[in-house]
Amino acid sequence: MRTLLIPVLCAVVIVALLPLIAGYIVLVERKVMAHMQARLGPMRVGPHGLLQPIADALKLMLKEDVIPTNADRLIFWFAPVASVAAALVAYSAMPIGPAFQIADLNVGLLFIVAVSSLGIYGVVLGGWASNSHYSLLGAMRSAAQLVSYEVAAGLALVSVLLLAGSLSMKEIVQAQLDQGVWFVFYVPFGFFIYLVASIAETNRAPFDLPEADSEIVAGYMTEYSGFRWALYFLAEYANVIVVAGVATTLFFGGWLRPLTRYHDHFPGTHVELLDVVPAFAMIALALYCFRLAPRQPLRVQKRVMAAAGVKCVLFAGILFAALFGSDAVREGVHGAFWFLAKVGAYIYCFMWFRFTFPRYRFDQLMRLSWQFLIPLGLVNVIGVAVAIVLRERWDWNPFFSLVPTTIVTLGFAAWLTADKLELSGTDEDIAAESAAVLPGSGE
Amino acid sequence: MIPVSHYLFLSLALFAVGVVGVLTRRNVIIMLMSIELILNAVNINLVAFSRLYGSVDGQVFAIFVIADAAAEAAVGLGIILAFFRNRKTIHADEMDLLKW
Amino acid sequence: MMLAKLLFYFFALLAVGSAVLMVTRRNIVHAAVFLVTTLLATAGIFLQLEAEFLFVVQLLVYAGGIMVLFVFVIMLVNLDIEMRAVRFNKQWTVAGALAFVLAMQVLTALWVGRKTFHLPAAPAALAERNTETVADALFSHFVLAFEVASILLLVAMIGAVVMGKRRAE
Amino acid sequence: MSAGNEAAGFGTARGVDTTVLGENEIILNMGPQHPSTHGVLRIKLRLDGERVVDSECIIGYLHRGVEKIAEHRSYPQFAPYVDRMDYVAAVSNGLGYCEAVEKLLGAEAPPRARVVRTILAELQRIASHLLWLGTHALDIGALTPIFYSMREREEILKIFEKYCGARLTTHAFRIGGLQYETYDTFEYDVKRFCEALAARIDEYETLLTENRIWVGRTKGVGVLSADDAIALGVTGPVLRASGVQWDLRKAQPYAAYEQYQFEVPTRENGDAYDRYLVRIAEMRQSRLIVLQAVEQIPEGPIMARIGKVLKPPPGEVYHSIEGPKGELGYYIVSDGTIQPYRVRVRPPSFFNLQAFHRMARGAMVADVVAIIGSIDIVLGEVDR
Repeated sequence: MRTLLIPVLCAVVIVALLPLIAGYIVLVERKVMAHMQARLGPMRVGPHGLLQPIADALKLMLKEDVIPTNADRLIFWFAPVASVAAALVAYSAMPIGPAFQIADLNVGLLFIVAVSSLGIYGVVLGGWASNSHYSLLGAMRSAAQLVSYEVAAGLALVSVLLLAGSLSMKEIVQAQLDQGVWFVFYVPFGFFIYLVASIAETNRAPFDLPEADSEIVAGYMTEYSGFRWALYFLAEYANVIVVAGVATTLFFGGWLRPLTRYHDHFPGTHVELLDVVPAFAMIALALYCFRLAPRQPLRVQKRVMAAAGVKCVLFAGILFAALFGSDAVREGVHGAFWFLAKVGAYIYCFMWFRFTFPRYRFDQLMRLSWQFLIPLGLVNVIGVAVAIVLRERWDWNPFFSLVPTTIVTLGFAAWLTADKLELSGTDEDIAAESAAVLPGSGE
Repeated sequence: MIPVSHYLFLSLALFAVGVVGVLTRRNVIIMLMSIELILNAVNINLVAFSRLYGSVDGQVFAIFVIADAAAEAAVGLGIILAFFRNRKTIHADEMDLLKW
Repeated sequence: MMLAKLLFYFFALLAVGSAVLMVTRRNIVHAAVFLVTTLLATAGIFLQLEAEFLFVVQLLVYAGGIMVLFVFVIMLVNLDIEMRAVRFNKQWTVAGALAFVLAMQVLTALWVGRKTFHLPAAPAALAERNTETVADALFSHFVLAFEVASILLLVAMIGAVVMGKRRAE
Repeated sequence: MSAGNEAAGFGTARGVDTTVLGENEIILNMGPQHPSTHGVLRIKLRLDGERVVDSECIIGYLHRGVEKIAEHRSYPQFAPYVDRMDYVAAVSNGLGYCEAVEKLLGAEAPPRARVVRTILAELQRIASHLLWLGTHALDIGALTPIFYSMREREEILKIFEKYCGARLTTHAFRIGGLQYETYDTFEYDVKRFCEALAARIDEYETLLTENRIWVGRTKGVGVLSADDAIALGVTGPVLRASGVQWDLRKAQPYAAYEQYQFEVPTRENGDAYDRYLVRIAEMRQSRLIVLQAVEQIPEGPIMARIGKVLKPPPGEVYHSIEGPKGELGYYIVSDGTIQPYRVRVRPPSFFNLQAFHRMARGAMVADVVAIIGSIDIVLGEVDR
């Protein structure tokens, strides 16, 4: 039973913290969006809106629970739960730092992909159970979209698997440590495909067709309100974190520090120069909070802001103290920091895309996946395979073999975009296209 | 340790339920789903025996079964869709075009 | 070991229970949900048998792929008809008898051979590197079957597209 | 009332047939409560999967009987009501009404008033197009342009506020000229705004014009041929995007437009993308007009001598101006009393909306949203 203790603890921590983290990601998203759009965003609840997620969560929990007439009550109840469950289970194989992982499955990556693909049931069944045309359209769109982009994402993952030679998340990170380079530099196209596909799989703009608010109101969530809606929302953000975590692990070295192989000790200690960066970043953040605190209009807000600063100091202290702990402690704490920092950067990109791009149309979305990403992914996988053979048989330097691969893939991508990806195809094209992928929408 | 026979009993139960489903339901989609259930029961057997004999051959077979199930589902559902378009029904006993 | 046993019986009960529910539900969507539950429970049993790769394939292909297709098609066909229709056809008794006979046969066979079924602990290598061993078998001994399976899938794909496509009006 | 189907020669007089549905067909009721029907438009869509088989616009949810109200108000009393039709372009509405009544009276506003009217009307056109740009982009899923365009629109509204005290329903003009003299820094404010605007329009174009997704979503969507556009009575940017060079500011100059150099931008394809480009080009042209006008505002009186009580001679008059959305016409019948006998408004949105049925045929649900956005309707004007 001792062996079960740590995984169970990890699971409890994740399940307990995730809603809070999701809430604060929403806050960050709103703030980032606001600043990109020349406005302020939430400012009222807490200093700079810092307590907004808590207020929102309370509001959502207290809202009336509406079930539409003629809805399928059982499935209407079950669907959001399925969504959240799928999203949460995916965390069980996610290594947040070398020490913090619930289970190191040797099929970890496939497990995450498989489980997060189950989240589609929540969407499809929810859309169907609502007994509303908007919901049904959203559900249909979602089903077709997720299935299509899973293929593209899978091909992107294969290119990394070839390089790492393992499906275990930990071993993939280890492979990047051993080979001394993050895989994003080896297979930039694999990363590109995964980036696009992961946006599509999490239903985020510009691929947010299943919940396109200006077209089908809110898609599969149209009839949901209150806590059930919050569950969908939680599932969406949990999924965003999952794909960000997968991308981080596969392409950005997981918990590894940038310049992992570069050692630069302080004289007389084993503390490395670069390892001090996280602590100082936290202290800088704390100073920023302290500077803002006196300017808050209310005393409560001043205190919350100061508390945020104190929290940052605390984190800085932990990060700093960990430097002098044992290797396991240091790697655990700093690994978690770097992992979360990379995940945050990835999510920031998601937000950035969301505020910048208009939304694809359904047939364009399908065409992008089937006619661009999937062929590109295939070429990429073949190229990486050839490069690996070159490396293993004739001892080529990986960069020598992978750079031509990337150039070939780039050429292929250029050819695809030039000839095939005319997004505004003729009507017949579009009709044939959608008839092939979506039986409900052809001529 | 759980004896293999328990896996076989489980497999048997699923298989029997699947057979009953195929034979008794009128809805073609549910019949198809029952067939999936039967294939699944077979998979449990294969994996249990694979474990019993310490070889992965059974698991490989199970993978083939799953591939076959995928093919079957795709074609079967295609037929059902085409049939539904023409006849507006998905009931097996109303599929009597050739019976006359 | 207690835990393993508990898990097995839990998954087995879940699988059989939801299979029965699947066959008896009037609403096809409910039936599909119960089938998904059965498939997930089966996946759990695979995991419990230390067939990790198969466990993931079951999740990914069966639950995440095939059943999504089912649900998708169910939504395309009209459900209202089914809600009012008679659920079972007239072969209920025949089918029951047949299934019973079948079950009895298999039970007898099991009873006869009950002594031989003792599950040994899986060889360490098999459990450790399940994916690799499966892959080795798949791409060496079974490579022909593998290729045949891929052609089968290709044919099925083409067939499904042809079938699903509407005739040009 | 089905605006879409009763257009001369197109479609049929029936609405969407909801009784016999093909396989996989559904009836989707879009609106009147829908995020992107720009108010309370209701569209009944007959969908085959995601493809539109038939459509019907159902209007009237914002009907306030504006034309009927006119029959019980004196001429000056009715003027504020017209601001509430196209509420995002109130200045243009007021201009049309004032000029129509002036025509009926046989009076003419003094030159200074006409130049100021031109400036404000063109600013209003820019404001209206800015609002359109933001909402259209929002409909297509671009979240950000609306905040940028609102920022610029705010500048214009501030100029209006400083001029007449109101931002939206301005009631800026009076029959016979202007009520208010321009404020002290009027020229400076307008000039500063126009100088900043050029770079701002470039900014929107950077975000959208060559954006692959934007082009994909608007090019070839909602195509309306020139012949169809003319037959359906479509005017304004929608007409010009179809390749017809028709602009009342050139064709029948009013206010002070004949004094200024400007071009009438047109495009050939008549799709949503061309409408976007036409409106962007129009904003640039409007800016040029404003810059020219503000350079030399003539001195002089701002009101013509028309007397305190307006009693136009019996008769009728039709006067139309080029509003931001197209031809905005007023048909006024006078029976010689202080109240009009009948006022009929020709709102551009109403006629442009007729073309929806034509544009939406064979489109997808997402295109419907893009098409509605590209027509640029204001329901206050459609329903009156």
